Amino acid sequence: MSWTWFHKLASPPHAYRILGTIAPWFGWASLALILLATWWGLVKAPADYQQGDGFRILYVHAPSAWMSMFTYVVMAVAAGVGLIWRIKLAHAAAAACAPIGASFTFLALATGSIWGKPMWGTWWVWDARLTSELLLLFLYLGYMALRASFDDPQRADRASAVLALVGVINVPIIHYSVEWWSTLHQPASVTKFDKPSIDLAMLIPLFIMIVGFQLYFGWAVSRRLRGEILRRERNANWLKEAA
Amino acid sequence: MAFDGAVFEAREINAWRGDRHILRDVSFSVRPGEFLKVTGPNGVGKTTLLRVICGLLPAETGELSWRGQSIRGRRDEFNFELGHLGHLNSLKGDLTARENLKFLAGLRTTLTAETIDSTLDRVGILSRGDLPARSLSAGQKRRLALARLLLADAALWILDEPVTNLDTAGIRLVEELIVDHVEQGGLAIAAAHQRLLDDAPCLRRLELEP
Amino acid sequence: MSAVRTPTLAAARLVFQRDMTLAWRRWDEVAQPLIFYVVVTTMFPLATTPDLSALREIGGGVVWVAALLASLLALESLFRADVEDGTTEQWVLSGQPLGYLLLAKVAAHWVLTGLPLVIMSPIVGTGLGLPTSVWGVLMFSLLLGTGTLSILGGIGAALTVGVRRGSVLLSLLVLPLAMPLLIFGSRAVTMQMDGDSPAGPLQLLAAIFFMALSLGPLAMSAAIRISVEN
Amino acid sequence: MTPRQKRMVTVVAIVAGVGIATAFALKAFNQNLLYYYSPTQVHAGEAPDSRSIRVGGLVENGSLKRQPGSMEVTFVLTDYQQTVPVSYTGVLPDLFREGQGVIARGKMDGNRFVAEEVLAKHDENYMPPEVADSLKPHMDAANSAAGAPAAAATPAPGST
Repeated sequence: MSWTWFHKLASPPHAYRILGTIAPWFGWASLALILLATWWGLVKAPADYQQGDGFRILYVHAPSAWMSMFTYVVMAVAAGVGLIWRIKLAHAAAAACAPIGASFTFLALATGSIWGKPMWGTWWVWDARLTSELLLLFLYLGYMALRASFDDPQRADRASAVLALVGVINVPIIHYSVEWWSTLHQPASVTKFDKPSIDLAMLIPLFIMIVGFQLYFGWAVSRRLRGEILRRERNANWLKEAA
Repeated sequence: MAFDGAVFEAREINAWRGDRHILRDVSFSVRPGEFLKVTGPNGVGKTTLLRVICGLLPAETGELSWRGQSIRGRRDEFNFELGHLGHLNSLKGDLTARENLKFLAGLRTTLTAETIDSTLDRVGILSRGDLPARSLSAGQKRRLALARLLLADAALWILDEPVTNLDTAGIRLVEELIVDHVEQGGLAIAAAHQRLLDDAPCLRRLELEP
Repeated sequence: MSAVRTPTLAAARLVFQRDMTLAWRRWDEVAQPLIFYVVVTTMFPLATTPDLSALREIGGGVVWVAALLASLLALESLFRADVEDGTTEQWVLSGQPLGYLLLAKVAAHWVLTGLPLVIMSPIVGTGLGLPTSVWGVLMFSLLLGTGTLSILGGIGAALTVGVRRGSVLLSLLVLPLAMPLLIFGSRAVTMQMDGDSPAGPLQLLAAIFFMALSLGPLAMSAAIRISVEN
Repeated sequence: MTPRQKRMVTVVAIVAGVGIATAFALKAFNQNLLYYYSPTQVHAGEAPDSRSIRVGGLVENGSLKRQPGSMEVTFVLTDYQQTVPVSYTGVLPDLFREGQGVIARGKMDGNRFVAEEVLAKHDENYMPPEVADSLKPHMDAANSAAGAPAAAATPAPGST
């Protein structure tokens, strides 16, 4: 198989141009879907039989929690690609992912905590998901701190890539261990039947919201990546020509 | 000839340090019996070039070959034939001169007490063998580092400013060691500001320009 | 002169021996984490309650937290001196697979810091009201846990060795990764105390240990290669 | 050893290490990692009665009784196979409901379980009240049905 297309795609001017073209599409589509899902979730979807309207925070909490994991995986894959094939664009993409992932994680934590108030009666519980989300936030912060502490961008790229890869092996271990630990403190949910655990009328807006978040991620990464390319290539000829 | 067919070649090396494009299309080759002296003003990339050869810094593009084969994917084999003396002496102050050699040069070749002693004698610090490296003078430390280089038994020497901290006797010693090495069919590449073997028949120059 | 190439295992043994020799000459530095460990565990009864039966509930966790922090304290300097004086540079250039040498270095570090913590743990545990019946599990869990921590910490130390404020950064990188050890380790102790079989968490600790042992050296050597680049 | 062989040895060692790790992990999953006993286990005498244990199950419909004038409540925990009567003095958590899963920590006192602490949790289900109502008869039927699938009461490892 020829890798030429791949390297062409990964060349900074080319990538910069493509990202500039697709970013607005991602942006508008995500805005539309998130607005639709917000209206659907907050107004149209019925209240929950136990939690009433409080459950509606699910529409922000669940997608952001999901995206926080997804972003970490994307980041680690990009870092791995950058490390193995020495592609700078991949490193730049990993760097672009980290703050976005950290924001998703923070959002998931904040909404989880707000949700905890009506649900458990306290702002914070050492619930499995919340705890492993907190540790994920620490991993993101560590990644960004490590990256920031190198002066040389190339060393920063590779050192943080090693950390991202170590982290991606650890994330499942951390996640599992926390879940397991949490069942020792929190009651395990003793499920009754294998019935759909969420009603369809509630599921549709959630699904739309997740797609909207994904598109938002695409938009945010494109924008940040363009910034990264500009920063890294500030002395390159193609930029001077373009300007 | 100890190092038959050992040719080192660098083709179109390009390396960056941060934003600065330091090495631009640097190409050269070294054959057995040759000493390549890399010269040029400060900051021109002499150390960068030597570190790229050692694989301590990545080159952006370019190809290094050893014995006619690219060293890509064969770093460890190449490294074993490569002796490096950098700015740092790589010594532990808490260990004696002998221990320093045992624990560092010993990683490459199996040493005996005799080889260690004869090498210490060669670099003129045999009497300091059991002193902690901390208590050696700067010049003696450099000599100890040279002893490590000798014990590595490498075909290709990479020397970064080898005569720093050395007195005239020390400089003469380095010159002797290099001549001995290349006369046995070895190769040497050194970056140096000072005069170093400037009239020797084995000398070739590589002038780096900013 | 035609020299015999040192076998990799012999080279790794030399690295181990060297660190032992160095530690022997600097034993005061080696003792510091151990003293820290004892002091930290002393703080818990003072801060909470001197009642041994109450302390027993959290004893396993306290011993584990203290061991974790003490190991972390010792990790910060793991590679610093060797990178600064150029020794790691020579390791990279030694022609030996770097991972083995680094693993030997970490093994020496563990013998010097992890093992003393394990040996001290029954004494420290007794002060926290842990019954003698849990000594075995406590020590065994710490044996696996400190071993894993040395490797994980080795990766972190290798990544942060050349950077500003490396020690704080090191904690930020390593502590989240070490959480599973803390959870399983203290859980094993509690289960033993409750009369349950601690086999489950101990096996998970062993699983993590072998995972770290086999993949850790890869990450460590990648990190060290980055650190010697400057 | 040639460098090639050396690399092979390293690769084999890494694969073996990961293999051992996996074996230990699998072994651990087969262990009883759960920390509570089901009513069936309690009946089979697997739970020690000398010390504090945890019992997990569903609160049987219609079993919750409050003692007038005191904080004491009694209810029955079930896993559709066996039941354990539980008594508890104190405030029940908000989400404590009949038909919900709870964990009680305490000691066996003869046939009765005396709880010191009761933990409840919302389940993973989200549905409008009407749907919940329509499901009720179905659940009651299942509650009383003999030989309900044992898997139905299998606890899912901690999920929100």
